[in-house]
Amino acid sequence: MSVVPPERVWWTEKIPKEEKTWITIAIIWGIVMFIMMPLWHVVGKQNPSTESYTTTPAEFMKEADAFIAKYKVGAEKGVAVVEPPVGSDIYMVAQQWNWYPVLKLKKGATYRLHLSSLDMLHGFSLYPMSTNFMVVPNYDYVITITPTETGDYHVVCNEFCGLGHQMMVGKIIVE
Amino acid sequence: MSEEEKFEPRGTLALVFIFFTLFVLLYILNWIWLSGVWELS
Amino acid sequence: MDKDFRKCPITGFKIHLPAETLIKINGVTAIVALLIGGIMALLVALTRWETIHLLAPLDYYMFLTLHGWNMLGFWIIFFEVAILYFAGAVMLNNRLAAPKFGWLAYVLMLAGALITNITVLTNPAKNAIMFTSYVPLQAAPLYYLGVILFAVGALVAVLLFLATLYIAKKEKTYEGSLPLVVFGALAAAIIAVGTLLFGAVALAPTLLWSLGLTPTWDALSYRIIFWAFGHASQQINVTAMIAIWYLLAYLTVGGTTINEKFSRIAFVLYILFINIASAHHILVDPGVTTAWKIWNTSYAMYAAVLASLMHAFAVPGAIEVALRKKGYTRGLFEWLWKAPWSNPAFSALILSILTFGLLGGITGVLAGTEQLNIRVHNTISITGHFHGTVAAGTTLAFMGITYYVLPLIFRREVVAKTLAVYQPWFFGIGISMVSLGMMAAGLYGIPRRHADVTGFGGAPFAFDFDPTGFLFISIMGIGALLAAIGGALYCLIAVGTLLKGKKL
Amino acid sequence: MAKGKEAQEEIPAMQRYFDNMWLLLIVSTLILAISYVGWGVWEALNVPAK
Repeated sequence: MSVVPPERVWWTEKIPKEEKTWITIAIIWGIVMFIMMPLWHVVGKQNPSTESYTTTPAEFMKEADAFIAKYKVGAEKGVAVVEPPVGSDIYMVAQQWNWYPVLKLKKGATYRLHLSSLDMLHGFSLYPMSTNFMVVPNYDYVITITPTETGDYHVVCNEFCGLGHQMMVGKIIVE
Repeated sequence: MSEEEKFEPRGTLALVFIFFTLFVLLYILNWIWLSGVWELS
Repeated sequence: MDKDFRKCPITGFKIHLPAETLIKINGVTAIVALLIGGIMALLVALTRWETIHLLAPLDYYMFLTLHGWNMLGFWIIFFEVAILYFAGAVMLNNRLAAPKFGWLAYVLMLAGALITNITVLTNPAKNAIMFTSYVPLQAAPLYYLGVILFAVGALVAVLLFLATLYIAKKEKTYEGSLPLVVFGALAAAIIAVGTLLFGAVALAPTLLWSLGLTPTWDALSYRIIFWAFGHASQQINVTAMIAIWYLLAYLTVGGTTINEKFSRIAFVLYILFINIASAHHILVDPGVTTAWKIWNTSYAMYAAVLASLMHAFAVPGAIEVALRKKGYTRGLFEWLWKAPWSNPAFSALILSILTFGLLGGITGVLAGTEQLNIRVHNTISITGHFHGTVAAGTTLAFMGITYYVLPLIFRREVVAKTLAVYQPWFFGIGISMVSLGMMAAGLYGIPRRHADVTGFGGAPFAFDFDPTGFLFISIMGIGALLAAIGGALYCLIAVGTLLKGKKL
Repeated sequence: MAKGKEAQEEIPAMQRYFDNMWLLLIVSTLILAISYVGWGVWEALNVPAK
């Protein structure tokens, strides 16, 4: 019984066949799920990046501002629109409570996206197909991205970052 | 059916198999959904 | 018999009276926390339900912060402390090692809970920084003090439980191994020790920092250490819930595990591997390697998932075998149809198993897979996942056991028995809709912890989410109303029984 | 409940480990401290500069 001590020696009890069947299936399933993760790094095309560097808000802002000055093609609603060359390093800055600049990318081209925050933790959430990364101050997170569809994308902040959190929306345009 | 078999948890085994099937289906479905996002590495 | 003890006329347990008083006071405090957290839950849910959108952002963030603390912290942990004292003292016919420390723990926890609630309510603009309290967001020192007092109090209670087990063995109040339910409670307590230790490591420096004594510290390291507390504390809930499953299977139908070894191995797998799964929170962060992520989030190759799957067999199996022995042997499922569904503790148990496994368990493993996490991290799907595990699974199990605690410990006959039959169904179905609605809405990118997903507070790049997402959000809203009815019924029945129930 | 024959049987080593709550406590806390917290924080603190 579950509420009184078991028999003196319970380790040698035989496990019945239903339980053995179940435990075998469960172990195999666990191994399959475990293998899927490294396997996807080899065969899959959607893996979280582990390329990151230490930085500071001032340093990151300087790099991002240089990037914006170099490739700026216009402005939308007061935010710089930037069209970087294919294959280049691109920057998106998170700060209370906006994302900048607006990025203009080419479908099928690969970029190295640098993400960092100038103040709090923020969450990079790309809409509409929900792709999410954490944006951590003092870390430059480099994600190699290849947009696969054209259209207007939005970037929502999905980590609580203070009382204006809900106002934090950015934009990426893919042509 | 023998006297002993009557008391075996065969119903539970059936229930956990249904649960397991659902688990595997959702697992596969999630990988398919994942393939729809931008290429990332 | 010693004057400090009474013999329970129903179960035959020797009950230590100082332990009984502590069980009562912790249990009642838990239910008060559930009531407060529940009112906040309703306010939060009615805000996220976009058709109503009740609260302004500041109020929403304030109530969301406190909903988190009152439910995940205060309701669950006060109740678990009561369970630990019950398992360590009553179930072993033992005395509580040092009731004075039980009172110390209680006072610390209560003070912590009150301070946290008051600091957030009086100055939400400063202190509504969410359950996670991520640095560099900074609250006032009192906020961190409240949280730390609560965690230290809980740690004292856990150590008191371990001391109680120690004297039970020394004074030979039982022979051989611990009863399975007590072993489950021990597993929860062991998981709690590591959890609470790292809670202190994460939050004590934040207190110093908010006092201005130390500079800010690394946001990523805080996240890693915080989740050794934040997610591992939910593993305490899982383990305590499963111990309660075994207890309820016994109390409701006389079920007992088919194999002691099988169930105990599953508990030991939890003890060893479940806590490292906290890495689920760091899957899409910079700074950590793939190897660390895969090893830890797989709970060391899914050893802890294996444990859950084993319990998911052992508990229903125990119920089935017990009912088959009562003569319900026809076909595969006669035992299930003829089970004692009119007993609210039984329906709560079954609903707890179903919701925990189907809603919380599966989605937890999915969202916790390295690559799959990219799609759901910090979306409302995650909120849906833990409303399946802790809000549905753990809460239902605790509600179920309440229907036995009231007559056996408080010695009052449960009032409004007909209402009680429906109570778990209202709550169970309601919270399942909340969980499913959130999980589906999250797949459309709708974020968690967001005060305005339709207007974005007038932000320049405001846009519209896919309306299908909002359809699922409405399902969450309707579910929240049903769950609120179930939760209110539970509080009413419990309080009504304490005040008006016939003395036994 | 022990049967006569089992009463003399020696308790298997694994059962004794399972009954030793201090051993379980130490191993559990160590695994969390090393595999998750230690390894993770070490990696976070050793992120290279650009």
